[in-house]
Amino acid sequence: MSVNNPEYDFKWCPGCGDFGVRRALESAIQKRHAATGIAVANNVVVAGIGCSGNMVHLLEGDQPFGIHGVHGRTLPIAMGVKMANPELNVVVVAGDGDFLSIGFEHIGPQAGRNLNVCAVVMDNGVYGLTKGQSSPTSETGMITSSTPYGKIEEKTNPLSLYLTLGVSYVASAMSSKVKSLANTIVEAMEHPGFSIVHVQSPCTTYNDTYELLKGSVKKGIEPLAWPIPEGHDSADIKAATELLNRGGIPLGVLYKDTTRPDFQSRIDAVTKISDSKSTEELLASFAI
Amino acid sequence: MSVNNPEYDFKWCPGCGDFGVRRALESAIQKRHAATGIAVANNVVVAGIGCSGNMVHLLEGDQPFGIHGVHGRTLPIAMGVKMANPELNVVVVAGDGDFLSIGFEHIGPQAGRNLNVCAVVMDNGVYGLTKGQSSPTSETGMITSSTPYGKIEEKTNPLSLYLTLGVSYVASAMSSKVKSLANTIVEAMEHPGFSIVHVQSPCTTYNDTYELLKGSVKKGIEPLAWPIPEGHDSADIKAATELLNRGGIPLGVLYKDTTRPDFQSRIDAVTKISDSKSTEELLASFAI
Amino acid sequence: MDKNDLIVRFAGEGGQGVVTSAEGLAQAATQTGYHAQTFATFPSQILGGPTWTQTRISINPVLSSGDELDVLVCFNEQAYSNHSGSLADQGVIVYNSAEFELSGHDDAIGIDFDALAKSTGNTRAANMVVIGALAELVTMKQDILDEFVTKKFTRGRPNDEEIIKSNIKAMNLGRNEVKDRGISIGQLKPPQKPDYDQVLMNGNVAICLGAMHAGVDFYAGYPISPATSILVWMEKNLPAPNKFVHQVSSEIEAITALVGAGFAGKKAMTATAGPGFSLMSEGLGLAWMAEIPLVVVDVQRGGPATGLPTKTEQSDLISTMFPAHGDIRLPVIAPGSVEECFHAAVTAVNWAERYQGPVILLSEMALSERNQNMPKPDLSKVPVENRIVNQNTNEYQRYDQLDVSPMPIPGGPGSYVANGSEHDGIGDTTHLAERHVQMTHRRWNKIKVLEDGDFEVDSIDSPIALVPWGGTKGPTREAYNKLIESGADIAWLYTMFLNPLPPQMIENLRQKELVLVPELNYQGQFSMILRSLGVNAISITQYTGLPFTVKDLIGRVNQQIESYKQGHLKI
Amino acid sequence: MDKNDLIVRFAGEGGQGVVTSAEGLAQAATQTGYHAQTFATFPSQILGGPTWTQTRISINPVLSSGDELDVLVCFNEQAYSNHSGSLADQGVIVYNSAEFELSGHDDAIGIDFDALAKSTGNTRAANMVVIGALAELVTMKQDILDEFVTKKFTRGRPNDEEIIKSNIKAMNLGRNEVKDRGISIGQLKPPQKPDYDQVLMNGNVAICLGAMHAGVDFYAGYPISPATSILVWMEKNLPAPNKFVHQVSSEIEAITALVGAGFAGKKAMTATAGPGFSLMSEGLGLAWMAEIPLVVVDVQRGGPATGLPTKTEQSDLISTMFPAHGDIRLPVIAPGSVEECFHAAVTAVNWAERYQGPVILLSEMALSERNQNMPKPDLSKVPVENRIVNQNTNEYQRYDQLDVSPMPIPGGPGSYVANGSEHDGIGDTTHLAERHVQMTHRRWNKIKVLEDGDFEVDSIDSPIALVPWGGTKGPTREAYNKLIESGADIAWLYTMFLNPLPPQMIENLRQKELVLVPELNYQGQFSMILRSLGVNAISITQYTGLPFTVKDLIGRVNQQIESYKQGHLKI
Ligand SMILES: Cc1ncc(C[n+]2csc(CCOP(=O)(O)OP(=O)(O)O)c2C)c(N)n1
Ligand SMILES: Cc1ncc(C[n+]2csc(CCOP(=O)(O)OP(=O)(O)O)c2C)c(N)n1
Ligand code: SF4
Ligand code: SF4
Ligand SMILES: [Mg+2]
Ligand SMILES: [Mg+2]
Repeated sequence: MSVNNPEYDFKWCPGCGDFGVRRALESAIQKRHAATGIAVANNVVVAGIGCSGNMVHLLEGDQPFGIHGVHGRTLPIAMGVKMANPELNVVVVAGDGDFLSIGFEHIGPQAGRNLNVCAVVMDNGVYGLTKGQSSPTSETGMITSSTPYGKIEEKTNPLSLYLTLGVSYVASAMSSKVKSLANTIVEAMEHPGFSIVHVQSPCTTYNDTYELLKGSVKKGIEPLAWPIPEGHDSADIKAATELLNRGGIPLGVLYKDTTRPDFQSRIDAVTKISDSKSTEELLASFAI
Repeated sequence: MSVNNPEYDFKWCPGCGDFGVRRALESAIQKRHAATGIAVANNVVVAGIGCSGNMVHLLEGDQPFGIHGVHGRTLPIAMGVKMANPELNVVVVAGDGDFLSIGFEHIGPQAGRNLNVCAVVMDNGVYGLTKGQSSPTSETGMITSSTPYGKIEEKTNPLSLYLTLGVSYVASAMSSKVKSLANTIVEAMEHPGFSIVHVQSPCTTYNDTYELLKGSVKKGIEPLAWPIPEGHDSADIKAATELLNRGGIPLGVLYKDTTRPDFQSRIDAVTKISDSKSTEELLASFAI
Repeated sequence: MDKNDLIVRFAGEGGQGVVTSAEGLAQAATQTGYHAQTFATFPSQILGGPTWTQTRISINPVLSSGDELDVLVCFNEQAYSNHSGSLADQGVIVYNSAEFELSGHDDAIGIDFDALAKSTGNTRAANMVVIGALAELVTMKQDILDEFVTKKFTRGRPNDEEIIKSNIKAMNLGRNEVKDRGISIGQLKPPQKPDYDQVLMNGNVAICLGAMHAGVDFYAGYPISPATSILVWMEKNLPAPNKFVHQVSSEIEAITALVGAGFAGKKAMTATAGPGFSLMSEGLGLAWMAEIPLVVVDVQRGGPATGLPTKTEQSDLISTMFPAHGDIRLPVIAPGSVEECFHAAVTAVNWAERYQGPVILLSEMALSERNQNMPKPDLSKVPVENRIVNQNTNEYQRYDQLDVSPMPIPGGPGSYVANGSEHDGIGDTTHLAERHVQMTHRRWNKIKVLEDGDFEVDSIDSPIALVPWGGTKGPTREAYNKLIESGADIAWLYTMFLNPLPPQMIENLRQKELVLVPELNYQGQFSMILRSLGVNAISITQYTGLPFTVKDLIGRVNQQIESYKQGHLKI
Repeated sequence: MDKNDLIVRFAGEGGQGVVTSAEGLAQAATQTGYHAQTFATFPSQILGGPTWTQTRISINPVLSSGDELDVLVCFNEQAYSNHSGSLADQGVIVYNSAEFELSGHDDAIGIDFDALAKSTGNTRAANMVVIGALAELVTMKQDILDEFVTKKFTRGRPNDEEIIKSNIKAMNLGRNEVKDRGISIGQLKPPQKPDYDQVLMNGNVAICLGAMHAGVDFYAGYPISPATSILVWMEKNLPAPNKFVHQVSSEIEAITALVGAGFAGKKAMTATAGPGFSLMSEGLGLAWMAEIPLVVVDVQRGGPATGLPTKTEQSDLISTMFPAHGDIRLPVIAPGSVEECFHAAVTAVNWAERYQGPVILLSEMALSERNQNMPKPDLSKVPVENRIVNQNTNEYQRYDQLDVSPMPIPGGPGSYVANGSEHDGIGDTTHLAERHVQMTHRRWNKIKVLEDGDFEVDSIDSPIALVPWGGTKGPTREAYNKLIESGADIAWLYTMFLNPLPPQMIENLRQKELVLVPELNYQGQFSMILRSLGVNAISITQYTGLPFTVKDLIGRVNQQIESYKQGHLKI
């Protein structure tokens, strides 16, 4: 909404990876609208706090609903929205700090419930908005303002975590490949359960990894990112794990399980067998 | 301390698994004392909130220090204690709810740091102290007071989570096998890094799983628990993962990695290369 | 001697039937036309452990559980040694003679509860033996008790009649034991049967029923004493199409899920106690800032920190009213009886919808487990409110007005960003000074629509007022009645609407020379708030984990008034 | 015309040298003997974005950044349109003529900062061009500036001399541009060089230095504006043997790690802002209950919720003093200047050690980024306290006394359980009424050892007092001085010790007819607390995200006094 809004004064830095994610998300929402005819106002974007979360204010065109909450709590907020109204398409946008540091505790429970929302995680390996501290996905040894002598912890591997936690759709993507990212987001939104699209979205100001990810023939740098081969069976969790063991950043859909019921179906199953008494009846049971 | 303390009025129910864990922990602390001569007061027991956490008040004999904090925060409290004084032996005692539900977020960061504390998790698949609600390790479908129509989420698999999160020592145990549990705890305490001893400690009041775990020839129940074969290479994470894929509850040391530096070593490495200026020098750098 | 009420304490081990006997007496009494109230305490261990429950029945509405015991029912010897000190001078002991023998005690009646029950062929009728004995002690007629038993056990099963018979028999066996000893403590005046329907329930159930009536259709919670029973009740009774209830993994997950649900159009609620409430701090600040309706029930227990999970206290007032950083002051409703618990829950949901923001329902341990009779609410007469929903087009400025404005619901028109950062009309983040000023005014204006709470007044012209809050209302009112009877000149003001306080009540209070606030905390939290509002308030505090006794209150009120009159009381 | 001070605002885009120029001027001024203060605001985007910094230099200690500008330095055109309205009547504009042209403005001096710097062979000397121009505008002598440049760039490197020369040249080029235009705004009085050493730093650095001096040896934190620079500074400077500093994964991890460290004998500290503070609620309650020394710095920003991360506010007072459920009221120290930031940090750590519990250091955005000169503290004269450590045997009852008692340290004698549930002497959980009463008294007694804070007083006999707190001290004192000059009869009382307040100060305040409290929040949080203590206090509030201007304050104080005298002011 920001383009015509002089009051909104945040801007991504030139070259920031989040620009690409924005275009992909806009396009995914449009595609969904075009394919299903469902109004854009039926989408809810749940944003984390970070450069990445500011996405919710920067989407152009027809506006979805948005909720810009507190740091690290996108998933439970999204659960509230989705379980309030299962008709809504709920998309989380968050950074690696928001999602994997302060918000880490919320991934497991949603995976266990198979909450039908799609989380787009913008991983830049750094805290952008607070100006360059280390994040769970910063490389060990990385010098940042908060690790002047190098980061000492081991780096988190988000993709293998998602798999172990039981996330039922796990994709890995690059912010610069807008088209393919858009398609992945569409697929993830359609997935009947909890989906995470983990995007490499470099921070040009504090952790510019474009060259590392894409490689450089000139400088003799092998690209870190590599496409998942066509033949990969995304229903096979072992195959997915093995892809991860190869190192680097595999790009594509790692894992997809459509056999597990989503949260709403689980809730519906309870509703079916539960005693549904009216307040009046319940009250009457305390009559003397 | 409770035996001679009329003011302390909590008691475990008859048959509660936590009795066995207590005996094992007492014995482990004594063994360590006997082997090293280090005073019992050099041990700190960091307790969660739950029937299990009440352990800290129920240990008999020579008393270690204890800290009985708030629900779910044993690990960061333990980090504070250990990093304050690396000489201390720090043991966490917590329940499955405390450690894996509200406290889940704290496991990953400590694994990434390889904090040198030993966590003894008493898993009874239920919230005991609050009288029988479902926990992350309750079986799907289980009827509890908070899941009158059956628990709908998938069950957490703590052991595979510990492995993926990078915990450097992972053991699985039974509260009724006191001797072997004591030995495991001693080994875990000696492990130079983050160790978790995950104990099946049945709640006889709300979730009595003794028979399921041990089996019953009479009733034709196959035991869920099975010993890890002698030949298992605990340095091999793949082998550990494969053990878990066999189902049931493997008992023994699943995984042990002594190659990674512990947190204190990582901190020491920074101390070595850092500018260590006195306050006076630092102050002087702002002189005008 | 004719008695207005009967105060009985049942004491023993968890599991011995302490609670069922106490609640049975309350049920029997209510059904026969008496008023009743129980007060329960809990052992800290799971199985067994010393416990007691007190039942008071009366021809008048019961305001407190009563200071001195007419009868102490001991299920074991420890109960005798722990509780005999609370017996009134004329008090009588009834004890389980299968457990121990009490010699050298004139007014002690040993009965083998279980053996007598067994002799009727109904081993579960031990509590009826006890009730029969108690009835005989106060010469209560058996026919009304027969009626109670008949009603209670007419459940349309083949063996109903048999069970009714054995229970009545058990009662009579109990009576006989007392008759044989020739002991009586006077005649309990016969009750006036009310001409309206009654219900008997505890405070937590009343909250659940109120919430359901008000339309709560989203509940997420995490177990914690003494709020767990609300989660458990909701899990059992709320599930239905388009209604959601779920035990989540922490209080942080609960409060933020509520924010999402309230945003998306639901009436969302959770219940917790102090430690869980403290974890909701950040989420509540978000709900206030982003203007999301939701209700948090805090059933107070002893604090701070993990504190005293099984004891009662009123020490969360300041932290629930000011739960988070920044300028924030949440609406707080603190019921003073089980009946008020029901209405407080309805109003809390209504308020949340009306002003579009978070509302606190501040209950307490002593209310949560207290069974109390009350007129059965006529639900058709208890109004339910719904938020104003935006019907405007997409250009709608959700936050622009200086007052409550229609709320867009996702899926409907008026898409905006519900934002926890300072924002403009459509919810985009902004740092402009004028906007922060405007939005601050908007947030504080909105609460004014809640200034319609009612309050009780008596003897309004007196310069000194007694102003309790929450569960302290009952014992304070009982003390007040006695003070007035003895000729004291004191005003009574009471409301369950602690924020915003009814403006007229503040006006009244400001005119008092002295306002005495009995409350169960150390700091005197409500009087601090009243003083900050310009009221000459001072607290009468207690922090033992137990409710006030009426006797103590009378003494301390008199003492405070005395020192005030002598100029010793410094506010 | 002789001037006492010079107020300059530098405005432009982030990255154009706005901050370095402003801080350069402050440094130069301080070194030449003036007093200086800067005030910075931040763009909300990471790179670029409109920003400005203001520097005020004076022959007297600088109390506020100043209302009206003597000079506005515009680095781009937008800066001109945004800020020219703040110029004093006689104010002058200096602008970057490489960026835009300002026509039709008599008192505007266009200079190509970068081109002139480049012509000296030192492209980094653009800020010296600006400072030179400013010096000329107020006829500041060049020799003192030469001295400043020489001192600043004498760093023992081979090219020192060259750099010194180019910088001095750049200054003179700036001077010449002003001379050529013949514009002056009067002569700035020559400074009195102090006979003591001085330092110039911002509030966050002062807190770090104070904490280090006090012996903080455990720091865990999570980034958040405007407290991040404390984490960054500590990460750089604290590491040393037996000292621990680490960025953790959340504020919950930070506060609970502090609890563990404080328990184990460390002086533990963290720094955060409102949203992080709200997450520390439960952990702070634990520290209070288990009696663990630790310090939490809250650098306030605009609230509630995520609020206004780059704006200043004083709206966390109530929530930091009463951060959690239960009876709790934490010690709070709120410094009013950079110098006080240093001393507040030392005292916060000392207090935590002395009473063995959590202490809040309440700073604010406006202090955190403000550079201010101050006498260099003589560390040998700033006392450092350490907790009393238990030396007793194992039988020691850690919690039994009704006062602060020696604390056992793990590894040493006196093992006990530090317990967040109510507990007995050795820390075992208990529910006994008498223990809860005893321990409550113990906890509240302990704070009394902190009642030694000092406070400032002026014109103590006046019935009306002006009582600011925190960063509002400076502008209020400036306003006060002017009010007194103009003959007003007003008392001044000020302390940075907000809880416990110095008892004598409360006494004094209680005797006032009217206490006016300027503060940057909506509710008037400090005056609420004062009223709860029996003081007739009322607030003068502002909630724009900006500090008070002196002019506004004078107007509003006069207005309040006027309406009070006319009987219109209701407290
Ligand atoms: C409770 C809380 N703690 C800290 C912050 C400060 N904060 C804002 S954004 C952020 C981290 C941003 O990193 P990330 O999530 O990776 O997003 P990015 O800016 O890199 O896109 C932090 C720590 C906050 N707003 N709330
Ligand atoms: C913040 C907070 N939430 C909830 C509680 C209530 N509570 C106490 S123990 C407990 C769960 C206990 O389960 P578990 O950790 O499995 O331990 P167990 O009793 O089964 O050994 C809960 C929810 C609390 N004390 N604090
Ligand atoms: S700081 Fe990094 S993540 Fe943030 S906007 Fe700039 S480039 Fe993007
Ligand atoms: S409730 Fe369960 S876990 Fe708790 S003491 Fe009893 S048996 Fe043990
Ligand atoms: Mg990031
Ligand atoms: Mg458990």
